[in-house]
Amino acid sequence: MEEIKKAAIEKITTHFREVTAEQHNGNRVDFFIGKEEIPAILFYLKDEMGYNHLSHIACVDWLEEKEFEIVYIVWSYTDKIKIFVHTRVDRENPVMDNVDMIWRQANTYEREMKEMYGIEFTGLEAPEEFLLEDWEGPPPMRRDFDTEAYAREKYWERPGREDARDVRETIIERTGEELPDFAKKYKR
Amino acid sequence: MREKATTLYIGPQHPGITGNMMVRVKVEGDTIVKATTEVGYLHRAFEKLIEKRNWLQSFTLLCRFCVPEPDPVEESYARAVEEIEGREVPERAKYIRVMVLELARMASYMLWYGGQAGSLGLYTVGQWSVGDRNYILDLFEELTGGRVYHMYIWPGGVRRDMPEGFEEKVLKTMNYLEKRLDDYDDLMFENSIFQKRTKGIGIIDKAKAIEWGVVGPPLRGCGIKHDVRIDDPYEVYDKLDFIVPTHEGGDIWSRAQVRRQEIRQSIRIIRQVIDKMPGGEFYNKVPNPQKWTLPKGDAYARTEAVRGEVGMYVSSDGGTHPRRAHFRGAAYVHGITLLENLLVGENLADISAIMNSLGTCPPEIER
Amino acid sequence: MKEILYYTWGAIVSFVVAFSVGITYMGLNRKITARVQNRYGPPWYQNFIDVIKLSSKKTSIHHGVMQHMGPAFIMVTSVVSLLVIPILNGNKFFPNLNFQGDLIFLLYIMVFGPLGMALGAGQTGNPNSAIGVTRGLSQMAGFEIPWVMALVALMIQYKTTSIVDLMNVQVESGRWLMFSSPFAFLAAVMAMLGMFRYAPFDIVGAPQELASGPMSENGGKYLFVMMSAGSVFAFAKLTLYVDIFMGGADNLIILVVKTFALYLIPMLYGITSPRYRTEQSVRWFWGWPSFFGLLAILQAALF
Amino acid sequence: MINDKNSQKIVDIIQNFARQHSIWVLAYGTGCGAIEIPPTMTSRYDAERLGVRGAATPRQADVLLITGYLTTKTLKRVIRVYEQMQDPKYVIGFGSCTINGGMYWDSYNTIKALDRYMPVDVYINGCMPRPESVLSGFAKLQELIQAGKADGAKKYKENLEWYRTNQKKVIPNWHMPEYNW
Repeated sequence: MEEIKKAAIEKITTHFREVTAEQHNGNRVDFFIGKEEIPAILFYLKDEMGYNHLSHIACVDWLEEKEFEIVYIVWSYTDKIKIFVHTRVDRENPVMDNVDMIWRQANTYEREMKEMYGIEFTGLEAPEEFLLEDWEGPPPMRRDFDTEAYAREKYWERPGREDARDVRETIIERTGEELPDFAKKYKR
Repeated sequence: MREKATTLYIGPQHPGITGNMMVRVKVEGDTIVKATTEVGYLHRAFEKLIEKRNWLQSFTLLCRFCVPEPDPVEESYARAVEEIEGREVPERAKYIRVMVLELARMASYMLWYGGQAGSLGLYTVGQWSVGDRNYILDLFEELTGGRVYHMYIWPGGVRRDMPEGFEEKVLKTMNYLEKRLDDYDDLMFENSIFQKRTKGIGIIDKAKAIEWGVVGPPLRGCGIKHDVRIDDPYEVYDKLDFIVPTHEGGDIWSRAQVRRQEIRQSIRIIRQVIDKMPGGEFYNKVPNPQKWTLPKGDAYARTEAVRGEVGMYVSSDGGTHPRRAHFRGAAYVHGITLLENLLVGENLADISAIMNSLGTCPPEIER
Repeated sequence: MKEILYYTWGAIVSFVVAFSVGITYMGLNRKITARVQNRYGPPWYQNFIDVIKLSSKKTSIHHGVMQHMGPAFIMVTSVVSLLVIPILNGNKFFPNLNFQGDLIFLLYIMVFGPLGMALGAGQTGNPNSAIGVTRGLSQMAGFEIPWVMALVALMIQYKTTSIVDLMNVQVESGRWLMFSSPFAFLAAVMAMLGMFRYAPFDIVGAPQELASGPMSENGGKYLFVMMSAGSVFAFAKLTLYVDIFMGGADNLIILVVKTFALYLIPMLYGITSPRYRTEQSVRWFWGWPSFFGLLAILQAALF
Repeated sequence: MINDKNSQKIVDIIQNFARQHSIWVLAYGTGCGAIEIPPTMTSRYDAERLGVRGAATPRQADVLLITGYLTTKTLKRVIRVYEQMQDPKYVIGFGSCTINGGMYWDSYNTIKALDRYMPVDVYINGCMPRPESVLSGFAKLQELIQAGKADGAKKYKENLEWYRTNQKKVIPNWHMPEYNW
């Protein structure tokens, strides 16, 4: 396991210059790389090193650092190692390279990121809408979008749940029963 | 001469669809020439809401990700959190987790029996298996307090210890179900019409399967032996003795065969787990959840569910709330890019059967 | 004048009998299916309640004249074929409109309903209806062949085209036709599986594929008419089989017993079968059933 | 004679009895509650005893079972489906999230109270409601039908303006046929 991880790190660091590697416990290796190199490194991982299963693409919004972090997780069925490829995109002008020619299923992830974070993927061919329909607000998964305020403004809310009480207290108030001893322990 | 193409909307209100989604198909005669999936009818913004909940509160939302089998999602999230924090899980909890996961797998396969047989018009098997599924749900109810949503697996172990005499009840149910499974086989797999309807339909190309991101029973139905439980073993799966069944062909029939054998392997695993169940603690207690913070970092944990690999990417910024929890369901790939590919060239009558054989579960696509 | 009144009265009575027996059979079907599926099931009179409810529903969809005509065509088919088919031996209580050649007439009139339905379903504009109708007509092309072959075999063998004559043959010889021409019976029973449209031949209204096929746009009163027509037609078909192959019936109880025994065949086969695809279904009917039909014709011609 | 008040009463009794004991539920799993529908329909709970049965298309259905939260995208389809159904029709709100939003109280994509957008005859609470509660919900609906109090569709017709305003508030791009029956 350790040798495979070392070999993978060495291969990547010799092939790509602007990359930092990080070892983790277990079967996990992390690489941090600039966003321009993403298609190249993914192609390399898939075609040269046999990491042919795209496990996941995740996006994290680092609002304070004004950046999006995009994580590609690939898995090799032969090496049994998962490789995380991290990259950062500017939050103000998020443009990424489209990778759905490497893995077709990346198309779905990219559609979702485009809708939820507003990240533009160059040359992405997909319908405009994925999960939302006629959405008018800002991309909803951005951290500066306040879902609670939006929901309160858009949807009518049934009164009665403002104080967020324990349901037992409501029942007791209504029926006049005693709170059982074991329940008092958990009283809010 | 080409026939005129008609556009058909399968769903969202359609008895043949596996949940609330839509497949827009263009048909020429009875043959599909183009299929497009449209999802989003179930988007509840779970991942946004999890950012607003603390680490433990998220579990109420997690189990709603995929309704037929909620436990692998909890398991993935719990393991990701444990990996970030470096929290140890007691040995007994690991065994209980495996038991719960396998019970959930069985419950979900029983539902799949109903879906697969029902999609071909064989309602009797569905009625039997969904009725018998109640026995597994009874076990869950006794163990966790909930029939469908359990919120049982959480960081540091499981929420409660097993009740008195629970092992015997599990074994009794397993014995009963093992007998019933033969009945389903007689009616479903031995049936010549069922074979005619499933063999050679919805074939996944073996050479392309891994590249397309096929996982779980559909992948094993192509004859490729990959399972997260043996490739990337979690909990105590490396200490248990079980077979990962495969079947050549890549059609609905081979996927059904894989599932048929896997449910028997689940029974075998549960028996071993109960046999080997160690004593001791079941929960490594977490601090006050309102103040519980995790170190900065991220983790990705994968679990083998009935539909295939489900994973959870969790990112922490060192606070009391998750920075980001992103779920990867098997249907995310199966239900969109793979399904659109598979349906082309198939008969209109087979849409429902193909969807069921892939285990398309819209809530896990949309979350 | 008296005779006309007598015939009218007979027609009404046979319709009422056919309606109630047919609906009861459908209810029993649901009950038996439920018991096979480990359930308690609805009461046997559930379908009566369903029919009353459907008739009490308001209907305010309008897709055009043909949509109204579709269910009417089916009802006409059912009633006319019921009137042609003698219900009891010797026409004692149910005088019906029998004439020489009514077998040939029946062959045509039984196709009339699905064709009318096709026109009606076409006008609703629902693609599911259109596809369902196409499937229904293709399937009909399948099962009509063994069915016609079986009837032709009987016509050749006994040199008659009248149902009453065939019944009389059985009464006189004391031997049911299902024993004296077994291949014709086999072909006809296999064709009956298709006529009843239970699994594996329920491809017309397959819910998982086409919602409910030709009936997709028809709810409430349309469905009421269709359900009633369906049950009357079911009874008419069963009676026809009993008349031709099982020696008819001397009274209603024997008729009910015989028809129910026949009805069990498609029902039990349906409970344990998945559904064929259209082309598989047609191929099935052109296989063994047609072969038996051919044998029946050979038997009739040679012996 | 048929317009006589008493005979109308008898007809009403028969019709209400039939409507009460023959409930066709539209097969539309709008949310996660759909997972408890198969157990309700199969052995042990067997809702068919009560005359509850699935219907494939809205034209044939009597009851629209809203199984859980509704996203705005589904709400549009549900309204369309509801308006396609024929009178008399009933709506059952299933699960806590149809009553007050449940655990999705701060979600940007789900509505919080179903009865603002559609007339609801019976609510079943719980997340998720057990099959027993579903059956008791059907029993309650039967009671209401028998008493002639399940008049959601009538309410909808009378207050169409109000419902439309609410619906259009959450569905921005409204292009649907007029409701005229």
